[in-house]
Amino acid sequence: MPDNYFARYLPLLIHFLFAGALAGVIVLLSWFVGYRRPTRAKLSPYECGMIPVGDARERFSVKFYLVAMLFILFDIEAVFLYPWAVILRDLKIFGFLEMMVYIGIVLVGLFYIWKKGALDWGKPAARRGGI
Amino acid sequence: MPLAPAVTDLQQLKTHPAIAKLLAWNSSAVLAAKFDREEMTIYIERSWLREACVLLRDDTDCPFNFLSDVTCVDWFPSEPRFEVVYQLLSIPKKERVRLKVRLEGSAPAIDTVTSVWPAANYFEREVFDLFGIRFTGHPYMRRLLMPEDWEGHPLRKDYPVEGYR
Amino acid sequence: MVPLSYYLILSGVLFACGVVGFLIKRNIITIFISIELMLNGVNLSFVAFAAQWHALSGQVFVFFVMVVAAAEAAVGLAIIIALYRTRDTLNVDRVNLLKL
Amino acid sequence: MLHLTLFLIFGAICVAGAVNLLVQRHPINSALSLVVVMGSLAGEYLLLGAEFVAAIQVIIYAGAIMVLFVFVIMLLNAGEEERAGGSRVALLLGVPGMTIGSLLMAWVLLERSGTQSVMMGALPGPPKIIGWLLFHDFLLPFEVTSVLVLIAIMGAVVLASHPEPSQPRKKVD
Amino acid sequence: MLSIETFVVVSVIKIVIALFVLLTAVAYTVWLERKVVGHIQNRWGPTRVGPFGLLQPLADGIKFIFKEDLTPPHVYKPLYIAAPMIALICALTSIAVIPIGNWVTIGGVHTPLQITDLNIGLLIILGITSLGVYGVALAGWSSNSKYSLLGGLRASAQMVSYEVSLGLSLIGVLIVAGSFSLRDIVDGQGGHFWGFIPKWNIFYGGQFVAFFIYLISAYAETNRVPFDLPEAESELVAGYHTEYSAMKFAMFFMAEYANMITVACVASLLFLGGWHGPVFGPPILQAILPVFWFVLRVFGFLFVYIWVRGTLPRFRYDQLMAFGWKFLLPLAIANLVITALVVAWRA
Amino acid sequence: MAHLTTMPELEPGQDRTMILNMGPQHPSTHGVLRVILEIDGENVVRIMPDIGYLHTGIEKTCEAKFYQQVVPLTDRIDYLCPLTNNLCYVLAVEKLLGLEIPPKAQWMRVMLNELTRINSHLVWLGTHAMDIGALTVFLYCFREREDILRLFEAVSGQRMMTSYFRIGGLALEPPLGFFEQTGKFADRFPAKVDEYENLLTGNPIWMMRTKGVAKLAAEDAIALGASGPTLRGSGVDFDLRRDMPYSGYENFKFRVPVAQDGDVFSRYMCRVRELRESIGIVQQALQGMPEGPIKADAPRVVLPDREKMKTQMEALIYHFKIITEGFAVPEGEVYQAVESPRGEMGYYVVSDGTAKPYRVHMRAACLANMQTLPKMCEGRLLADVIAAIGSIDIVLGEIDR
Repeated sequence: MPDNYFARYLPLLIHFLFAGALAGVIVLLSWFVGYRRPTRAKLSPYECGMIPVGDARERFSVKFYLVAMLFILFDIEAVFLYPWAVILRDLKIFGFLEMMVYIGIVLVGLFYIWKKGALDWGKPAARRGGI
Repeated sequence: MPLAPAVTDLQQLKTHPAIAKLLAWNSSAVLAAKFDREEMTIYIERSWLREACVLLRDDTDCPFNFLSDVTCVDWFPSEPRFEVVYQLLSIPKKERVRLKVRLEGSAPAIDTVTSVWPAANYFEREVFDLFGIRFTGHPYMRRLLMPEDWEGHPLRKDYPVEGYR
Repeated sequence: MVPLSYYLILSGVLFACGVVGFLIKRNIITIFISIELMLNGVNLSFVAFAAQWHALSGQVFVFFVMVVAAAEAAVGLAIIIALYRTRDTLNVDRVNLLKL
Repeated sequence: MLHLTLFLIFGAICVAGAVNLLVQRHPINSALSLVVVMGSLAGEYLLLGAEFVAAIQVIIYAGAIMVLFVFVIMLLNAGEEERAGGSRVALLLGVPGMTIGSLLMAWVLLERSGTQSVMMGALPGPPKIIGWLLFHDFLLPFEVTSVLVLIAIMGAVVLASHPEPSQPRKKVD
Repeated sequence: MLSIETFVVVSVIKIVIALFVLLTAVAYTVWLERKVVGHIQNRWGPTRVGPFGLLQPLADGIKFIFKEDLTPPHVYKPLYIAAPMIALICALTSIAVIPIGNWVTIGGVHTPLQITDLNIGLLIILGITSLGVYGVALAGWSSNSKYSLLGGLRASAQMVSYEVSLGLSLIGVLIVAGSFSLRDIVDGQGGHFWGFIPKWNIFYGGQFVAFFIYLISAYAETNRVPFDLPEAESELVAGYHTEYSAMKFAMFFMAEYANMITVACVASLLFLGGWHGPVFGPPILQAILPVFWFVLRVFGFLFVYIWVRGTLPRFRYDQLMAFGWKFLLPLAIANLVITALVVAWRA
Repeated sequence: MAHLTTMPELEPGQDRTMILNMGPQHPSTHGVLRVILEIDGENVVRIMPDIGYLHTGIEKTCEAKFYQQVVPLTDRIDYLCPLTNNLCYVLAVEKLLGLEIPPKAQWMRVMLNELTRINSHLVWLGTHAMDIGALTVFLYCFREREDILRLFEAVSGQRMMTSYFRIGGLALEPPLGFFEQTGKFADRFPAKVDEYENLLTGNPIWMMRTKGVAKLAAEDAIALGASGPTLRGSGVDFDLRRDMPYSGYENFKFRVPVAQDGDVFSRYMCRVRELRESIGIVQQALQGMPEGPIKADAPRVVLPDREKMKTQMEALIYHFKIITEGFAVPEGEVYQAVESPRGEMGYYVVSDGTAKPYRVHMRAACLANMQTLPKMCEGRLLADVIAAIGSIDIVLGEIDR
């Protein structure tokens, strides 16, 4: 393997391009080979054989947002943990303690959300004035 | 097993708990009764139906707490044309009784019993759908089985075989 | 060999695009997206300078910028949701009343 | 040569994405353009040797923050934006101003510092060293970010919760 | 030391082989699933096309290509077409950093059995997987149908939720191994302790709990039973790909199975000792055996996947989310804290 | 029903709610049930079943047939328990006629009825488990169902639309070896029920999905007309076989499983335990099967044997008359209810003294049971609707008729 640092990433790039090309070829192939005989029923959105009532793009529960937001915050935590994990042996117990402070504070956030009920999907939200 | 003849004399049937109860409450509500093939049928005055049902349901000795069925028979062309039939069941006493209400052929309508037994909801809608009998006070009096825009009521005896065109 | 200035120009272009988006866009979500674009432009110059001066601190800053961006996105989008719930619009021109 | 080519390719994708972000009128297109920008920026970071930063750029920015944006767009059913109404002034003054400013900056940069170049992978940023910096030299800011994250969680939850049902809900236009 | 040209050529050859093998593996994982589930359920599974139905995947592929490729008018077309491509590209790309064996020398070229060995290999996989959410979310949104949208939202919320636990479960392994490079992590698992137990992370590093968390999160990440809610056909018909047909539909399937394989590979590398196993015999066998051990582990993992599918019912959505956030996440954090404490104490 | 595009009760709410159509073309509405849901995220705000997609007008058709010609029609009503329908109808007509049925026919009827109940419960268990995501149980259940269908085929020549019960008795003598075959099935079946229960009853995911889900209080169940396991799952101990016996059920010993919680799990447990009770009844019937004729002694009503018909003039005349002009039934009306796998199945037959029924009405247990859906599902999750629909075990053929 060449010494060059970036050369290690070159195959990744090539692989990505190959995968993209493959996906494109599949879509195009299906487009050219597959036949098309559309009918009205085929083209209507699936609604169990009924004419759809109302718009599909209605608003959804805000809980989905909260989940995505929680995800971001824990993802950041995880990303901080990665470099910490690989050098923990060098950081020794001090590194352990500093990360415990960090995790502790983030866990307070989790606990807060837990208590606020954002993790309870079972209860109807809109009527209670909760989340 | 030869069939026993039907008993239709109200005086003879007085001892039946449901009839006794109804007669004690309002003798004009019970028009007639029939005991045939071990089944009791009571003909109720149309305007007293709901009260009679409440009475039978809340009876302490033999509460007819379960509405098995509501249906209708069309005696076209005789009058009164329709008989709406209620099958009641007493779960604690394991007893059945049949209530019948006779209705005239033109614009038949009767009080709903959905407030007595919510179970009547679909049964009454079905009767409305297939016989065209209106249940006044029903929360959602619409066709149940036939399409919304269907013409006529198919289980009526004068309904043409191929439907109305 | 790419001169540092190339990176800085790219970074500047991205930042400028962000500013333009911030100014011309009316949808509040797109405005937020433009802000993220600006942050990305800044990040690029951080990394480029880090490479230039052989100081990895620049890369660490990118970390912190990302955390800030994430926190900003979380809170900002929550504000957008709250706003949308009361005003039923995402157009910033319509959100001109301080009070309902 | 490879370095410059890759820089130009990634840079072109970046700029194209950024411009597309401005041109598109549906927010989801803008958001996805930004994802493209971020992806190619990760490529640029790799060129600069910042491999760890490149990875977290993808994980956090493209994989988390933009997912949140897409979610919100999906949730709010945000449609196409209306044509700009009020801020013609910004458009007329701001855009040319920005362009001129950028050109000026580019010229200065090219003239004054064009001699210094960045080697490909000049300063690899392996995660270990980054981690060492993060947990030694920048320990305080690192710990402070946790507080920031905590406050963000609380703020977002409070903001996104439904108002109490007792409060009357009014509609504006 | 290879010249850059040879390096590129070797890489391209490896990529082509890898993609071919991956897609074949995808096809035969489907076959395996149908066979195994079939036998669990008292059926035969595919038997008609070829011996033991071995040509069934091929027949399915051809059928998918010739199916009617419908693009309904109510969809948002660019994203509708892009979504399956995103899903598939993300699923196919993450295989690039996965090593399947030691270095080999073929025709004078000394090269690892891996497309590329990166310092941050594990992070690359995580990054690419996190992009996979877009495929699902956009498929649901762009289809513009209620079932799709519900399925898409469910799927993406589920994927991001379990991604957290998945990411955190790996940290224990990282602490033990001290590197992001998958090759280094595997190398660290060679040998035995107490004389006979292999030094795999699942035994040695005390990462059994982490493996458990990883297993469950992986099922959720790949939308498999008992977490297959996004496409829970009993509620949402087909979830986010309700409006898809022909090859575009197949692409979601390929992506799902490719993801399963990736997840199985990562599990083998991180927890099950990668390609370590008894190696003996002539050089050619010594080169092949590690690959064989690795593939064996991967298939073992896939078999458990299928077995679970034949056995368990499906969670309800609230239970799934509560399980992820209230049980798995605290468990993952506890695991990493304990692992870190032990490692830091010893250091 | 069909073609309803708007539901006045179910207009999209102002706030975050969405109208979702589930069915008629949906994998888990058990046929062609359409459920209109108003959902808020994953929560069901309101639910409204919409039926009629399988309406075939059987009640009307019956009015144009001779009494004996109606029997095959009844198979088609609830196609998962055709023999129960047969039984209910023939019992009603026999009551109108005042016929006495010989004991062997009665015992055969009971035995086949219980096999039908097992058959129906197996289909229910399989599809219900599949709705909740356990695919394998479905195929296991169908394996045993296949055995039962073979028994039906042996006895009647038909797997599903058996029409085996006739007014006045049975159509045919059961074939040689039939009882041994049935006995073998009855012996091995309890172990199979254990197998299903192993996969489901103790499974934590299954319990999470079913316990406390879609609750129905006893008083609500009674008020809404629920019957069968839906009623007994809510703690009401009522079974027509025991409490108002018909067709000789009083000769059999069996327990009526009752569960108190009124949730999906209770209904599941009721039915699974019914499987075991039913196989017990089958075994009792096999052991005590009386000898004797299988048809009532009523030459005007019951078709004569083939042999008699070919050898005796009188029998041939009766045969000819029954086939061509049917038999007159005395005036009157009868409501006969039996305990079908789904609850109280009732046939209301009105006779005007001719050879054709004046009116036949079927009381569909599912129609009433389905009315409990809103009570069970409102305020709960989308996935619970599926569990609830599965747990009341609806057959659209019976609901729509």
